[in-house]
Amino acid sequence: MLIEPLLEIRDVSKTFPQPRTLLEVLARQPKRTLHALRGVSLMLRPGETLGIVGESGCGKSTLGRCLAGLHTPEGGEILWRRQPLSDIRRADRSRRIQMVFQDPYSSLNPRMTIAQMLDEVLFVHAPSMSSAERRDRTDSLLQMVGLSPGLKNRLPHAFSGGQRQRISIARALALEPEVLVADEPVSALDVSVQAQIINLLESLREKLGISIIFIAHDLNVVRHISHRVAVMYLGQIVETAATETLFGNPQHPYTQALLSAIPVPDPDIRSLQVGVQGELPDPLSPPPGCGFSTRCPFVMDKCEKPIPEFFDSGGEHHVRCIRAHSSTFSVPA
Amino acid sequence: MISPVARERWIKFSRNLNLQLGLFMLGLLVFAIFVFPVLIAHDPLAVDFDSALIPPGADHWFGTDDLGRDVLARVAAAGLVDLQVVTVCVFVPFVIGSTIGLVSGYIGGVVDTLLMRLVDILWAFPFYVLVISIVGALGPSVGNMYLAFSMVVWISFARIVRGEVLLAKRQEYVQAAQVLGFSHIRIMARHVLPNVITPAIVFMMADVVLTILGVTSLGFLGLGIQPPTPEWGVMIAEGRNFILDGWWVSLFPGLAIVYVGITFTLLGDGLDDFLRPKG
Amino acid sequence: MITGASSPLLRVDSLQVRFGSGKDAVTAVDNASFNIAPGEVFGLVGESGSGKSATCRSLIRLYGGSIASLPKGSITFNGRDLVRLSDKELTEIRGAEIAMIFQDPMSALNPTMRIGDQIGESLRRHQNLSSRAARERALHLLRSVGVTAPERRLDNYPHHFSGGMRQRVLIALALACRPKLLIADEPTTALDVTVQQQILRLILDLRQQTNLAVLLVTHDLGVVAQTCDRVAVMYAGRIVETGTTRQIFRRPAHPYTRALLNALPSSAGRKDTLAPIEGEPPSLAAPPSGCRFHPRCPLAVDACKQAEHVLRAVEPGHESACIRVGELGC
Amino acid sequence: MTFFKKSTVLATVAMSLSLAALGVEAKTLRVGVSNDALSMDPIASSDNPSIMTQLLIYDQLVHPSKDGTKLEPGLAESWKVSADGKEYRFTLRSNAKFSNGRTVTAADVVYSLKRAAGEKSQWGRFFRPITSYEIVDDRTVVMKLDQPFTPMLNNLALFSASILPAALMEEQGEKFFDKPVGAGPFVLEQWNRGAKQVFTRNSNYWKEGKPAIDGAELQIIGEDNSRVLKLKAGELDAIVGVPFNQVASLKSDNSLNVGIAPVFRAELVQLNTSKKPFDDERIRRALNYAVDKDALVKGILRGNGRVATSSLPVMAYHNDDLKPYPYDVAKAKSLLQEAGYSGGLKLTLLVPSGSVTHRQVASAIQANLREAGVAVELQTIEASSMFSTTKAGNYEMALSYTTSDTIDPDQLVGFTAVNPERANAFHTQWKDARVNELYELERRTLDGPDRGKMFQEIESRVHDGAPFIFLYNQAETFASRKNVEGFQVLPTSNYSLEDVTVK
Amino acid sequence: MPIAIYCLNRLVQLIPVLIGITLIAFLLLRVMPGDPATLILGSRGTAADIAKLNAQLGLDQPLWRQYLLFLKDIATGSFGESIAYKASVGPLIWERLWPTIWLVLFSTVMAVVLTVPLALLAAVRRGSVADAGIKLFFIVAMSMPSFWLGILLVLLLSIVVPVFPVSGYGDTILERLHHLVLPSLVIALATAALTVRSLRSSVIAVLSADYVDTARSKGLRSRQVLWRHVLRNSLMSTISVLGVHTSWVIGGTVVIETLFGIPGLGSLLVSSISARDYPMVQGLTVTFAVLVVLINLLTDLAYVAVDPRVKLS
Repeated sequence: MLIEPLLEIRDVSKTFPQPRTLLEVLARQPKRTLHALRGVSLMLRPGETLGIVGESGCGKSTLGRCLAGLHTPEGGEILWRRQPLSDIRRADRSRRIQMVFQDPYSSLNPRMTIAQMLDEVLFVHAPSMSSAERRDRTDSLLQMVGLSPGLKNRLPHAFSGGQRQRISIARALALEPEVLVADEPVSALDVSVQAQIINLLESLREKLGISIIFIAHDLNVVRHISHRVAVMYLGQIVETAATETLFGNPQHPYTQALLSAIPVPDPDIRSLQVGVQGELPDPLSPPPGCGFSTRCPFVMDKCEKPIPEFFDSGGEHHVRCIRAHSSTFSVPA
Repeated sequence: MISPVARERWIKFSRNLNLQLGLFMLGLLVFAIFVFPVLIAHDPLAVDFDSALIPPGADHWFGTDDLGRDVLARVAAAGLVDLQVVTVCVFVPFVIGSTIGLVSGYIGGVVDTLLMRLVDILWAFPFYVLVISIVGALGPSVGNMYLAFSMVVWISFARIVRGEVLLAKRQEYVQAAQVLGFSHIRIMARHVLPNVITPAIVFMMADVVLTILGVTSLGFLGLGIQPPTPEWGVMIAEGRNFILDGWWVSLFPGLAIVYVGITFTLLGDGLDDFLRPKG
Repeated sequence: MITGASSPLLRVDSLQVRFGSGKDAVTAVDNASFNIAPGEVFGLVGESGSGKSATCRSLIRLYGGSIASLPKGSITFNGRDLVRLSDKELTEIRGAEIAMIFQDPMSALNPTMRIGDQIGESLRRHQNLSSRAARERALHLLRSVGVTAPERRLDNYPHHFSGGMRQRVLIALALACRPKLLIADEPTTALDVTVQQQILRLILDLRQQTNLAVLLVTHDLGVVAQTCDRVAVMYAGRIVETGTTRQIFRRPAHPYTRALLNALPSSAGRKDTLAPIEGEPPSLAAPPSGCRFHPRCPLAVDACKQAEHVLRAVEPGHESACIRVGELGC
Repeated sequence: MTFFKKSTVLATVAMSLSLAALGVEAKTLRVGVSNDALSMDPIASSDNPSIMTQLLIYDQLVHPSKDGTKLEPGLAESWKVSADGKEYRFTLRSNAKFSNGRTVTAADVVYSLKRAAGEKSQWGRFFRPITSYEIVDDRTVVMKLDQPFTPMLNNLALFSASILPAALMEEQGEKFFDKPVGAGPFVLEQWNRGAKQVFTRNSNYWKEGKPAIDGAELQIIGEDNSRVLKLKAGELDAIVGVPFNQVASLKSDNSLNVGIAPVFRAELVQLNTSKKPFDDERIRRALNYAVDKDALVKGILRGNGRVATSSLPVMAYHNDDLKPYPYDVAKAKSLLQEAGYSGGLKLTLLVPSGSVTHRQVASAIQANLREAGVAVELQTIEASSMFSTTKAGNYEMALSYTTSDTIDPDQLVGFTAVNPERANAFHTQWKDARVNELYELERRTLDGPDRGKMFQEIESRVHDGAPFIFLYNQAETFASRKNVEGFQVLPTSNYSLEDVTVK
Repeated sequence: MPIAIYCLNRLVQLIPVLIGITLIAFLLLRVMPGDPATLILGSRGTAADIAKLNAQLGLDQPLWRQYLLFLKDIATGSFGESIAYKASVGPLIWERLWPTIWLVLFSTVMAVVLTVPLALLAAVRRGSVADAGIKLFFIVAMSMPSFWLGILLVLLLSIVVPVFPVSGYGDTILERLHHLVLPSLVIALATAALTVRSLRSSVIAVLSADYVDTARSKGLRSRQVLWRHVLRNSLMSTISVLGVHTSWVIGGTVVIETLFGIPGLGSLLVSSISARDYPMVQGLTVTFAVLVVLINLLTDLAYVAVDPRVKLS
C-alpha cells in the first residue's frame, strides 16, 4: 500500500546563532551556534498520528515549529504533497497546517473572549461568511471539542487548563486543516484531564480525517496515541518505527534507556535500575559522532566519528546506530 | 443582559480601592479647576498692589500674592494650564513612543537594532539637560516646551513597550496568531498591543508627575511657561522669596502638585491592578 | 520491611491548613491524618490543587511566600507537636531534623551564592562547624550524591549546574545535618525521565544508608509505584485513601484512586480509548458538600452528598473514605 | 576647629555659639553676589561681575567720586586739559605700584590705553579719539586728540581703561589673566569658577592704610533667596541684590544693615516708532499716561526707586524741572481717541525671561493698559536675544532698561536719544533733529554749566517726544551684617571694598 | 570571562554610543534656528564682527566639516573655545565636574542608605501601617518639586535649626560633605521614592522564591534569610532601576546646583544657556551624556558583582 505522503521532511536543519559581543567579532572569534535540528528526515501520511519523543532540548519542538511556519529551516526542505512548503503563502499554509501549543495558560490571548478568538479566525480566513454564520460555526466548533457554547463570552482565565486546551484545539480546527501539530498538548495537564484531551484528539482525527504530529516527552502517552514514533536526541532522529515495533523492539541504546527509565505504575515490577548516566551534552558543541556516544553504555571508538547513517532494520524501522549496521551485534529487546 | 466580561470588570473595579480613590481625586481636581474660577470670581491676572500678600481669609481663601492676585484663582487657573501641558507632553510621547516600541520590537532585526541604538544614545542625555538645551536654544515658550518634552519622553515609552513586546512575542498566543495566518498588522494591533500597553499606561501616570515636576523646574529656572500665565512651578518660584512672610503664596501651588502626585500615583497603581489580565 | 504500625516518626492528625484571610480564605488541606515510620518512604499522591504540597509544606511552615494561618490539628514529630512550636523554635527543627527538597531545582538554589556556602550554611547553623570544617563536610556530601569533581564544584554558582546536578546539590544540602525526615515535594517533576530515574535511585539509596524517612509528594503514579512503601491519595484537600503501595495499586478502595489508575495511558489497552475522569477538579474556595469526589464519581449516590469524611479500614493498614467501599468489590 | 565639626557637635543646641565661631575670621569680608565673572581681561568684558572684580584688582588714572558727581584722582595724582580740549596731560603718583611691587609708569599707561583702543578691544570706540601719546617721563604722559571730545576724561575712569603692567603682559600674553597683576586695592588669590573669588589685600596699594580688611571673598550665589538666607544665617557678611520684596523684612532684622543705592539706571518700555501706531506721538504719550508708575514703584519695587522722567537716569545735569507723566487714564483715553483709536488697540510687549521683577512689571503694565482700552499680549523672550530682536526692528513694545558705565550722561544720550547713532535711539527709531544737533555740540563743549543746559534740553525733548514709556529708576539694594561698616554699592553699580571695615 | 575582558568589552561597545552622543549634541545646536554669532554679540555687533565670529566658531564651514572640527576639539580635550569665558571649554568643564560627581555619589549613597531598611520593613510587614506610611511618605517626596523641597529643608535645617549651610561648596572634603548634605538629601529622597518601591516589590517577589524556602528549610533564622538570601537577590532589579534613574539624577543636578549654588556642571549649563555660550553648552551636553554612560557602566559592573549569573557578554 503506497499512500502518497502528506508531508515530507527532507534533511532539515535549523540553527540558532548565539549573539557574539562586539569584542568577539573584532577578535574574529568563531560564531557559536545552537544546532537545534541536524538533518531531520521524516514523512507523514494522511490520517496518521506521528509521535515525536525525546527529552528536553532534543529539538522536537523546533521541528514542530518549522512545520507550522514559526521557524524557517536553513537546510533541507519540507514538501507538502511534493510542493515545497516555502512556496505556499502564509495564509494558505495556515489552512493546511495548524498547531496546538503546550502551555494552556499562555496560548490564549488573555484579553479576548473565546467567541472573539474563534470569530477572528473565521473573519480573517472566510471573509464571505456573515457574522451570523460565523456565530453558528463558533458554537459548533465549541461543541465539537466538548465545550458549552454558553461559555463563549468569557475570557480565558475563567477556564481550567483542560478547557483551554479544548479551546486551542477548536481554534486550530476552525480552519479545517489537514495536519495538526500538537506540541506537548497534555504535558501541563493532570492525568485525569490529560486522558480527556487525548481521547478528544483521537476522536477528532478519526472524525475529520486529519493527520497529527504529536510531540511529547511522555512515552506512555505517545505510545498510546501514535501510529508511528520518531525518537529524537540532540537535534537528530535516532530511531523511527511503527509504535509497536519501536516499543517492542527498540534498537537504539537511547530508545532503550528512555523506555527503561519510565516508572512503571506497578509496585510489583520495580525496575529502578539506572539505565544511562549523565545528562545531555552542551548542544552548542555536540559530539562529532553519534550524539549519544557520551552517555551510551555500549560506546565504541567508532561511535565518536562520524555521525552514523540510518540503518533500515526492515519494516520501516530505522536506527541511527553503528551497532545496528553490524549484523553480528543485534541488540536484545 | 450584562456580558460576563463587563460584570467581571465591574467586580474588579469595585474591589480596586486605589483606582476608585484616584478617579475620585481626579474628578475633584477637574471639578475644582473648572468650578472654582466661576465660584470665587477673582481674576487670576488682576494686579492690585493695595491687596498684596493678604493671608488666607474669608475673601481670599488662599490669600493673595505680592501683586495682590488671588492665589486660589491662580492655583485653579494654573491647574488648567498644567493639565493641558501634561496632556500634550505625556500623551503625545505615549502614542509616538508606544507605536515605535511596538513596531520595532515586533519587526526586530536591523530596524530594531538601529532604533534601539538611537534610543540608547538619546537615553544617555539626562532628561533635564536635553530639555533645557532644547528650550534654551529655541527660546522659552509653551510650544518649544512641548517639542522638547515630546522629543525626550517618547524614549521611555518606546523602551517599555519594546521590552514588553519582546516578552509577548515569546507568548504562545502570539505564535498561535502567526500560525493562524493573521496579518502582522492584525497581530500587532489585536494580540500584541493590548497585552503590552498596560505598563506604558501605568508609566504614563507616573510620567504625569514627572512632567509636572519637569515643567515646574523649567519654570523655576525661567525656561518654562512664562508669567503672568499662572503655573504652579512659576508660582512656587515666585513665592519662595517671601516664604517666611507669605508662606501661602508658594504653599498652595506646592500642595496642588503633591495632590496631583498622589492622584496619579493612585491611578497608576489602580490601573496596574485593573488592566492586568487575570490568570 | 517497616510498616506504619510500629512507633511512627511523624504522626499527623486532623491537619487543617488555611491560606488567606477573611472572605478569600481557602482551606487547602482538611482533616488530613497519616503517619510515617522511620526509614519509610511515604507517598502523597494527587492531582494539582489536591493539597498535597500544602500538606507537606505545613509540616515545617514554608509556604513559598503565601500567607497561611497556623495549621490546626497536631503534627507529632519525634514526640514534639510541631503545631505548638513558635516560628523561632521551628527553625531548630528545620534542616536539622526535617529537611526538604523542592520541585524546581532550577529555582531552589540561591543564584548569588556559591554551592559550597549554601551547603555549609546549614552545617554552620546547626552544628556550629567552622567554615573549614563545613567545607570539608560539604565536599563529602557532594561526593556522596554523585556530583563529579566536587572540589571544583564547591566554588561554583548554581547556574553552572544542570537541572539534575542541582537536584543532587539540593539533596546534599537537605541531608547535610542528617535529618530524620526528608520532605520531597515533586522532586523529579521538572526533570527528564532518564535524570528522574537517577535522582529517585539516589534518594532510595540514601534512605537505605541512613534509615531516612521520606515523605514523597508526587502526581506521578509510576514514581509512587516504583519508590513508595506506603501511599496516601489526596483529592480536593482531603486524603481519600491510604495503604501500602501494593494495596493501593492492586486493590484500590476509592473510586477516585481507581479512576486515576484507569486514566493512565500505560494501563489502557494499546489502542483503546482512555478512561478519563469526567469534569474538572473542584475549586477549593467552594468545594462540593459531602464526599468531594461525588460530582465526578460514576458510583455516586445521594448519600455521598452528605457523607462525612472519615477514613475507614478496608483491610489491615488500608483505609478508604468512600462510604460505598463495600460495594466496590475489592 | 572647623565650622563643620563645631556645628555638628553643637548643632541643635547652640546656634549662637557656632555663629560666634565665625567671628574668628573677622578680617575677611564675605560678600554674596549673583553671578561669577567671566574674564579678567578689561577689554574683553562687558558683564557686570567681571567689571566689578576688575575694579577691585586694577586701577585707573581717574575714578568717579563715590556720589557719582565728579572725577577724583586715581593713579594720576593730577591732570590738565588744554583750553582747546585737544591735549590731556597726566602726572602719575610716585607711590603707585602694582601688586608685585613694580612702579606704575607712563609706559604702562600708554600700553594699556593703546590696547584698550585696539582691534581686539570691545571698548575701542571709547578710546580711539586719542590719536597720539607722548611719554614725557616715567611719571608724565600726554595724550592728543584731533578734535575736542568731552567725555574723554570720564572714559578714562572706565574699567576698560585699567592700567596693566606692560612688561609682564608682553611676557605672559593671555596667561597673564590667569593670575592677573594690577594696581588696585586687592589681589585675586584664588578663583573657583562658579563658586567664589578669593582676594587678599594688596600691600602695595598706593592709598595709605587701605584696604582696611585683610581680604575678601566673593561667593557666587545665583539664587536671590539663598543669598538672603546665607546672610541671615551668618554665612555671609554682605550681599548685593536683595529682592525688593524682602527689603522690608531684612530692615526689621536687628543684626543687619540694609542699603539702597541710587544707581544710574532707567527702566523703559521701548516703543517702535517706525511702526504704527507708535509713529503717532499722541499714542506714545497716551501710553505714558496710562501706566501707573507710582504703583509700580510702590508695589513692585517696594518704594526702592523713583518714577522716571526720561530715558536718562538721575545723574549729572539731570533736568529737575521735568515732572513724570502722571497716571491719568482719562487723559490717555482722550489722546487715544484723538489719534483715532477710540475703538481700542491690540499690542504686543516683549518681556525678557528670567527677571522676576520684569515679569511682574509686565503683568502690571498689561493690567494698566487694559483699563485704558489697550489690550497687551506679553511675549517672553530669552533675555540675551532681546537686544538683537529689537535691533532688527522686530517688535512693537519691549520692556528693557539702560545703565550707565560712566558718570557722564553722554553715553546714554547717544544710546537712547540720538538717531542715527549706534542704537538709533535704543531701537525706537525716534528721530529729533535738535537732539542730534545738541549731541554733536555737547561732545565738543568743555564740561560746565553750558554743557549741562544742553543735556537738560535733550532730556526734556526726549520726555516730550516719548519714544519710551518711562517707568522708573530702580535702586540697587544691598545688605550687610551689623559688624560690617562702609559696605556700599556705588552709582555705577559696582562696590568698593577698600573702605570696608569688619568688627 | 574575567572582569577585565568584560570591562574592555563594554568599553568597545561604548564607541558607537559615544559617536552618537557627539553627533546629537552637535546637531542639536546646529539645527536650532537663529544665528549664534548675532545672538552672542548683541549690542556690540557689526556685520564684520558677526562674520568674524562665525569664522571663529567655524560656522561658515559645511556641516560635516563643522562636525569633524568638533570631534577634533573633543579629541584635543579643548571642546572648543567658550564664548563667555574666552577660554577652552574642556578645562572649565573639568573644574566644574567634581562637585557634580560628588553630589551624584553622595546622593546615591544616601538614597541607598534610606532605601534598604525602609524597603525591607515595608516588604516584610506589607499591608501594615508602617508599609502604608512609607508609601505615602515617598509619594509625597516624589511629587514635591525638588527646588520646593530644597527651600523647605533649607528653612528647617539652615535657618530654624542651623545645622547645614544654606548653599555653596566648601574647600576641604569635610566642608564639601557638609555643604552637600541638603542638596544630596533632596535628590536622595526623590531617588529613594523610586528605589524603595522597586526594592519593596522585588523583596516581596524574592520572599516567595523557591530558594528562600530552601534557605528557610535549612533552619536559618529570619534575619539571616533576609540579609543573606533575600536582600542580595532583590538588589539586582533595584540596581538596574537605579542605573536607569541615573540619567534623571544627573539631570536633576541642574536644578539642585542652581538652587544650592554648587559650582557644578548643572549650574554651568544654566548660566551658559542664558549666556548663549554654544560651545560650552555643546561640551556640557556631551559631558553629561558621557557621565551617564560611565555611570551606567558602573551600574553594570555592580550588577556583575552582585549577580554571578550575568553572562559576561
